[in-house]
Formats: sequence, C-alpha cells, structure tokens
Amino acid sequence: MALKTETMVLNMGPQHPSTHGVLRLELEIEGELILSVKPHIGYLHRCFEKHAEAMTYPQVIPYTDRLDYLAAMGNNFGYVIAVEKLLGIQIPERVEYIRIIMAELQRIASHLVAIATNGADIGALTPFLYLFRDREYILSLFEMTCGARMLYNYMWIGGLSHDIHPDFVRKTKEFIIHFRPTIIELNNLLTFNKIFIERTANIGILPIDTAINFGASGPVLRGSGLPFDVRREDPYSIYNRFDFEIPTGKGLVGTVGDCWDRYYVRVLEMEQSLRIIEQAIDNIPEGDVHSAIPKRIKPPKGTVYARVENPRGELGYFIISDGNLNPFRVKVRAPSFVNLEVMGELCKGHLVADVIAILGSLDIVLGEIDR
Amino acid sequence: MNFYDIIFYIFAAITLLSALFVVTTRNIVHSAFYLLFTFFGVAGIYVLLGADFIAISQILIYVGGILILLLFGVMLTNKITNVEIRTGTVHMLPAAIASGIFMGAVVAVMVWTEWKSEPSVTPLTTTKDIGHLLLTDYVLIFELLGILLLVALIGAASIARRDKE
Amino acid sequence: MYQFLYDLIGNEILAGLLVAVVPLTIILVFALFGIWLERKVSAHMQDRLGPMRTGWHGWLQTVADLMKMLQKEDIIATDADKTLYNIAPVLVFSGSFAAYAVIPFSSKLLGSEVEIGIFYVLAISSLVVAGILMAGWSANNKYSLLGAMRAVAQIISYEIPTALIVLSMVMLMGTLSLDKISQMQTSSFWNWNIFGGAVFGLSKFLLIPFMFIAALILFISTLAEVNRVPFDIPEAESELVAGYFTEYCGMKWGMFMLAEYGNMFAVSAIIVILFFGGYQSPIGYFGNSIGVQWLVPFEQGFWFIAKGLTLVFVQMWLRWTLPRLRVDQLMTVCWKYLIPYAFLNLIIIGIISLL
Amino acid sequence: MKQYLKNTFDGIYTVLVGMKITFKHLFTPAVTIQYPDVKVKLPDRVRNRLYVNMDDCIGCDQCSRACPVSCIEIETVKSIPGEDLGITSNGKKKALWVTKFNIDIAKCCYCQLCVFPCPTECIYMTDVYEFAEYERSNFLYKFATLTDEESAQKKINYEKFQAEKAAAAAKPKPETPAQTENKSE
Repeated sequence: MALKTETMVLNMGPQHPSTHGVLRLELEIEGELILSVKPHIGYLHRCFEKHAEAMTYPQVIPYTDRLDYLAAMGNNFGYVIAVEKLLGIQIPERVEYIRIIMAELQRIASHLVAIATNGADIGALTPFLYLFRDREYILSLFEMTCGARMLYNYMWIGGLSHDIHPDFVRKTKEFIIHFRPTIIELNNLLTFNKIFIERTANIGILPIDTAINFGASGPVLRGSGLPFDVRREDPYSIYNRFDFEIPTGKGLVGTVGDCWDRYYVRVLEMEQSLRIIEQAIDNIPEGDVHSAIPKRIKPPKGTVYARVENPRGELGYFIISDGNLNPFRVKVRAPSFVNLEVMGELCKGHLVADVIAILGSLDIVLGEIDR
Repeated sequence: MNFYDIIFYIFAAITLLSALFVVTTRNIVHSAFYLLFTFFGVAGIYVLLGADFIAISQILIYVGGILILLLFGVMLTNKITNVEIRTGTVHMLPAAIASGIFMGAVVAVMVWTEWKSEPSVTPLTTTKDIGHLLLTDYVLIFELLGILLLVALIGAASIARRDKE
Repeated sequence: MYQFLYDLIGNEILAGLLVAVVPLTIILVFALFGIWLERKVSAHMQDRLGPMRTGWHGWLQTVADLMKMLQKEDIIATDADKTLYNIAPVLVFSGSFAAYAVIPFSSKLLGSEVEIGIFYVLAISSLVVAGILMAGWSANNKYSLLGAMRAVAQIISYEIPTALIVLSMVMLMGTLSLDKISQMQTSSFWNWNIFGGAVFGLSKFLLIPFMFIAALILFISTLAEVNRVPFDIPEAESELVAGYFTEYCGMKWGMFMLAEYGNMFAVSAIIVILFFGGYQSPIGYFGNSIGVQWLVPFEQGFWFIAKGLTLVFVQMWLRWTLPRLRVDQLMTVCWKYLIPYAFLNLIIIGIISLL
Repeated sequence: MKQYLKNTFDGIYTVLVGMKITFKHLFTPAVTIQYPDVKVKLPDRVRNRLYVNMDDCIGCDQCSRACPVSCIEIETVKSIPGEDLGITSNGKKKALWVTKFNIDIAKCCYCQLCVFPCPTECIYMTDVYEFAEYERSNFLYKFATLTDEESAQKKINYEKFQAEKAAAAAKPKPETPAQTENKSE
C-alpha cells in the first residue's frame, strides 16, 4: 500500500543561487521527488532581435556579444560569417587563423565556467576557483588583444578590430603548457571523485533519440553519444584544415547520456581545443587584418543562414537583408534555448538536488535564452 | 532554600507550565513543541533525584526520538503551509470530573501514605546497576521488548514501502 | 571545577553560574576563531588570500562581522510563527552549548564530572534536532522546511553509527565518563585508544586496525551530525538557499552559526577523548619534568585544544575538497555502509576485548 | 559484495586524492591581489572610460553615428569666415564650433565602435575604470569646452552671418528663405 501525499509547488528562482542567472523553475514536488519541472524564461529579455533591425550591420556585433556572454567570441564569429556570406567577401588567411584561435580559446573559457559551475552547484567550491583562475588567464589574453575581458566586439565583418598583440603567440603557448596539468588536476579532484560520480552518473539520462527530437546540440547532444559537431559536419572558416576529435559520451561511469557524460565531454573538448590552438598558433600567416573590411556594409537583398559550433551548441544566425544599411531581420538559433527544453524530460523522477546537477550539466546562459 | 531547591522549582515550573500549554494551546504543532519543554523539565527533576541515567534516557528517547516522530507526523500529514492545524477542547465537564477524581486519588495517596524517609546520600551512578539488572533478573522482558520493537520496525518499513507501479 | 570555585567563593549559586560561564566563553571564542580559520583555510586552499584588512591577516574580521550582526535589523517574516521562530535559535544554541558541560578540557578544567558523560552528549544533541525542526517549520518557507526535514532525518540517522562506535569504545573502556576515558590513555601517544589503548598485550595490536576504522566511522558520522560537507545537505546553498535558517537574519542567524561552530569543536572533542587521548600529552609533561606541578593542567588544556583544532581543520579541509551528497545517498552511506561496518567493528572489538 | 567493498574503497581513496590536491594548494601563493592597494597592470589596448580630446575634435559626428547605443550627443555651430578655430594635431582645419559634446557613460557599452571612425583620433578609451558615482546624472560627461554664453554667442554670430549672407544673396536671387531656417545642422 502506497501512502498518498499532497504535492508541493516550489519556485526555484528567479533569485536562487544555482539557476545560473534569472531562470525560474516551477517544481512540483512530492517530498523531495520531482513530478514535473516547468522552466519560465524571459527575465533577461533585452529585445536583441528587434534591436538588430534598427542597427547597421557592424553595430549589431556588440549586441551579439551579449547573447551568450560567456562565449562572446563565438557569437561574433557566427554573425560575421553570416554577413560575410551575404556580402560574398573573401577573408584574409591571417584573419581566419586568428578567429579560430580566439574561438577555441573562448570555448575553453566557456567550458571552464560550465564545469566549474556544475561542480559548484553540487557543492565543490574549490575546483570552481581553480578553474576560474585559468579562465582569467584566457580572459587576459583577450584583454591584451582587444581590450575587453568579456564583451569583445572583436570579430568584424571582413576582419578583426585589432591585430593580435606581439606577445599573444608566446603567451598562448605558455597558457597551453600551464593548462594541461590543470585538466589532470581537475580530473583527480572532481571528475573521478566518488561523490561527484554518485551525484552525476545515471542522473538526467538523455537518450540519443530524445536529444535529436528536441534538437539539442553541442555537449548535450554529444554527451548522448552522437558525434555531431558543426565544425566537422558543416565546416565553416578553415576548420577542415585541423585535426581534432569529437568526444562523445561513452557512459564511462554510468549510462550514456547522463550528467557525468555531458560534463566529461566538456573536459575532453577542452583538450581538443588545445590541440586546434596548437596546430594554428604557429601557422598564422602574415597579413593585414583590416584589409578586407568593407567601407560601407550594404549587402544585397537576400537571406542567409550561417551556423557555428558555439561552446553550448549550434549557434545559427538567420539574416534577411532588404538591401539597406540595416538588416531586415536577424533571427538567432540559440543553443541554450533549445537545450533547456529537455529539462522537463530529464528531471522526471529525480530528487530536488538532482535538478541542480541536471541544470548545471545543461550549462545554460540566460542571456542567450531570453535574448 | 539552597541551590538545589531553586533549580528544582525552576524545573518544576517549566514542566507544569509547558504541560499546561500543551493542553491549552490550539495549535497542534505548538503543543508538540511545548511537550519538548515538559520532557526536558522532567529530565531535570530526574537529575535532581539522582537518577542520571533515566534523565538522559528521557531526553534521548522522548526528545530525540518520540517527539521528533510526533512532529514529523503532525507536520507531514497536513498541508503545512496553507492550513493552520487547530485542536480544540471538547467535553469539558466530564473531563474535569474525571481528572478531578484522579487528582483527588493521587493527593489522597500522597497524604495518607507513610513515606519511608532516609537520610540523603550523594547519588551514585546508576548505570552499572541498571545494566546488571537488565541482563540478569529482567532479561526475558528485555528480550521481549527487543522483539516487539523489531516487529514494529518491520511493520513500519512495509507500510512505508512504495508499491511498484 | 565547581568544587574549586565553591571553595573559593563559598556561594553555591555564584559558583554554579561561574562554572557555566567557562564553556560559554570557550564556545564564543572558538566560534570567532573557527569562522576566521574557515575563511583562511578555504581561501588558501583556493589560491586566494581571504580576509586581510581587519587586523593581521584579517583576524578581527569575525569580530567585525559580529558587530555588524548585532546591529542588524531583526526581520521576522509576516507569516512566520513568531514564538517558535524566536525560540528556535536559542534552543539550537543551548543544545550545542550544553554539550560543553561535560567535556574535560584538562584534568582540572571540566564543568561537570558526570559519570555518564558520553551518553549525555549524545542525548543533549537531540535538543539541536528539535531546534532545527522548529526553525524550519516556523519560518514558513518551503526551503526552510525541506532543509529542516533533511537535517532531522540526517541527524537522527547518523546518531546510530555514532552511538555504535561510542558503544564499542565504552565496552572497551568500561566507563561512560569522559574524564575517566581521558585518564586511561596517559603517558604517551602509544597509549591512545587509536593505538589500542593503554593495556599492553596481544589485544592491543589486534585492536589497532579496528580502532582506525572506528575512528574513521565516528569522524564521518559526526561530520554528518554537524551538517558539514559532504553531508551539508540541510543547508546546501546551491539547492535550498540556506536550508533551515534561510529566513533568519542578524544575531539569530549568528546564533545558528555559533552553534554550528560550537558543534564542530564539540564533536572533535568527543573524537579526541575517545581515540586520541583526550587532554593527555603525546610526549609527557614539561611541568612534571621540571617539577612545576601547576603547569600540567595548562599543558593538558593546550594539548586538548590543539588536538581538537587539528580535527576541526580536517573538517574544514574536507569541506573545501568535496562536493556534497544527495539526500538519498546520504542515507545510503549511513544505513548501508556506516552502520554495517560499525556493527562489525563493534562485534570484533567486543571479541578482542574478551581475549 | 565485491561492488560494496569497491564502493567503500573508491569513496575513501578518491576523497584522499582530492584532499592531497587541496592540501598542496594550501601552500601555493595566492593568485588574487589586494585590489585597491595593488592594481593589475592593464594592457595598453584596454577599453574603459571614454575620453574626448576636444582640442582635436572637429565635430564631424562620426562617432555619434557609429555608436550602437546612442550615448554620444553632439551639437555643432558652423563658424563664420574670419574666425580661427585652430588646427588639429594631425593637421585638419576645424570648421565647426562644438557647442555640445555629451557622453552618457552609463549607456556606453564599451564596444569601441566610436573610436575607429574618428578622423583625428580625438575620442579614445582610457584605462580608467574606477568611476562609480552616487548620482546617475554624474555619468553624463560634458566635453564641450565652450561655455553656455559662448556657444549662444556663436549661434547668434552664425545666424547673423547667415542673415547677412541671405540679405546679400537676396539682391540677385531673392527666393531662398528656407535656407536660413536650418541653422546649425
């Protein structure tokens, strides 16, 4: 005989330590058991898409920084690729190389935050600070290059705002040497910690077909075992020149597609990003990063969709141009927004504490979800 | 009036007042919490009587175990956040008569019994004696109680188990 | 202690009150120091500096915080149950304070020489449980309630392995008195219970591994009883904001904090007494060797506090290393791991002690 | 049973591994700094508070148009022949009185888009990042060097000049009164 008990509705957020911003989760719980989860979004809505319609093409770039504010380079990248496609201009080699190094550094920085906050949500505060220490290293590389730490406005249509700093190559190499041991330390301290494994393995299992049906992308999809990566599937920029692997969830300590797999895919991706940077950093050709920037950006009429692999998944920009100085419409396919959809599926039958672990493993950024 | 007397009166007052509140308060959670102070006061009186082991057992079992269980029961079986849980007093007259008679009987016994009085001695620890008695003279009862508790434990576990759907 | 003060003052009430002041002072000073230590330990483990401005390496920071807390507005939520809301911190604090009554800091400085000291400590901590439940329920906040439920379930469960280990130690030592247990482990660290106790023989060497296991289980379960990471699920800040004291502020919140740090030292003291020789020096007394007898109690006090602080440091060290467990895993650790191990250990220690 | 013992061992072992790491970090030097006492050396490209060097500003309004958040507000008055406004450091001749050059730094998004189009490189981002204020109105930075009276005077001068020009032009071609109306565009 089962005891009948009444359910309780718990509002987690918008002010809550681990909803990563201003997400509100409406949990229906029975004791500590989750019956349903409803994410409520929109607390950070800033009308990006509408704003973009009133801006000239280059003026949109600072706004794209603020979508996924943890991976602003990637956002710039996607947007400039879309506009360049629309304009049909050729980009100098040097710019392509620098862009890829920046995007991969940004991927590491973003994954560091993802891993750190996932750990911190589960209670491990010390790895959080170690990872942020290394993220600072990357941010200072960016600051050295373009003067900003988070919102770069670095990639411009047809070029870059600044050429790299003379010290950049040396410092990046130093960073790679410094960073490799950190990953090992992280794995010892957190990844393979028994408590961490208990908290994340077999929790929030996302089967591969569900992931595809929901349109998930990025580490969330790859954690479920599908090696889908825009860099490989639909190579943009010069990604087809580099040798890298696409890590997928293998169910090393639990089931394929659980929180631990999503977490570990990020750890492995950081190593792959390091590999790409190593291949690119020595081969930056000489050139002028400003040479291909058009004086007057006025694309012809038409539509374009360009997608890049942002740290959080497939980031797509759909731009309609009516031949004016302003885009007619800019639509963003935000990876976090799509990935958040699976939240309700994942949480069913888990406990309140697991909601935090699952949310952390999805790694959402509210700036991108609400736009 | 020495030190011990003052402490005795303090504990007695705690016991009686909180017991009164347990009966009179209309909020059932409050009365459960007041019961805590009653148990605590009784434990204090035990200490003053030199029954330290019983006093500690009183706190450990009644406060740490039974009271918490009671609170869990009261708090969990109702909608805790929305509805105030109330209790009322009914049948005042019969209750007054019954308790009056009982009170009278107790007072009568107290007054008419010839209490044996011994010179006060410093209370010694009772733990060892209790242990000896439990495992020699009263071992059968001790074992029976153990079995009873085990049965209760198994019963509780089987009730609380979730049906497989 | 009481006897000494009674002889000195000649007034029962005053002497009794003075005896009560001693643990209160200790708990307050320790809480201030403990919070500062926690901050510095966490900071240095995380490659930070921690508080640096108030005094040398910020040692006055907790004092400043205390000043701030005392000045803060006392906010009570409208829907809170005011009576219980106000009683709860007092109850929690008095529960942890009362445990200090029987802890022997040295052979001369001990509040009450009750014969059933260890049993008393186990019992009095149930007051804390009631206080936590009261705090969680009266605040009328869902996070508080969930936190209180978790806390109570956790503390009650973890009392069992604690009690089992304490039982095995009591079986071995033949007394419940904390002072007597301390006295038995005298003269050098080789006589501590963790190394098999003071009786020299075959049983001593057989006991050593099981004593290590017992000490470990006791440490883990006491860690859970004082709600420290990895067992801090009642206050799990990333899930429940602050658990059962979410709604508290000002000095009431401060009392929960004092109680928590007080408890930390109290459980460390219990472990020290049961396994690490209590107030006994590991290397003999300086006072004895130079013939100054009055120095010995002070040395004992020093050793006791040093050992206790070492264990407190280990608690902090763990806190800043580990993630936290989930509520069902916490119960699994207790019921499926600690209790069976503790039972086995109890039986084995029992058999060895009969040899 | 094997799993049970393995779990116990794993639990204890991985905890000890973690403890070893954190203990090692206890003795590594801190990576943080005591901020107001010690400050990080900022790189030379750093983007912080905007500054306008008014000596070089020619009032061309390009920064204002580049700004995506419209935080720069410029008003200019044309100079009349005979007034010498000086030349900028890179040799451009100034032709406009800048009567208003306001930057609302609270709106600024530090994107640096205003810096690049400037022909005289007079607007740039400095490395000053400590400019918190109690009043929101204090964030409105006024860079114009002319006082209110002076700019009013300049405006009057220009209108007078326009009127004279119109009067002079009215003799041969008397049909352009509309031009006098757009004064300082």
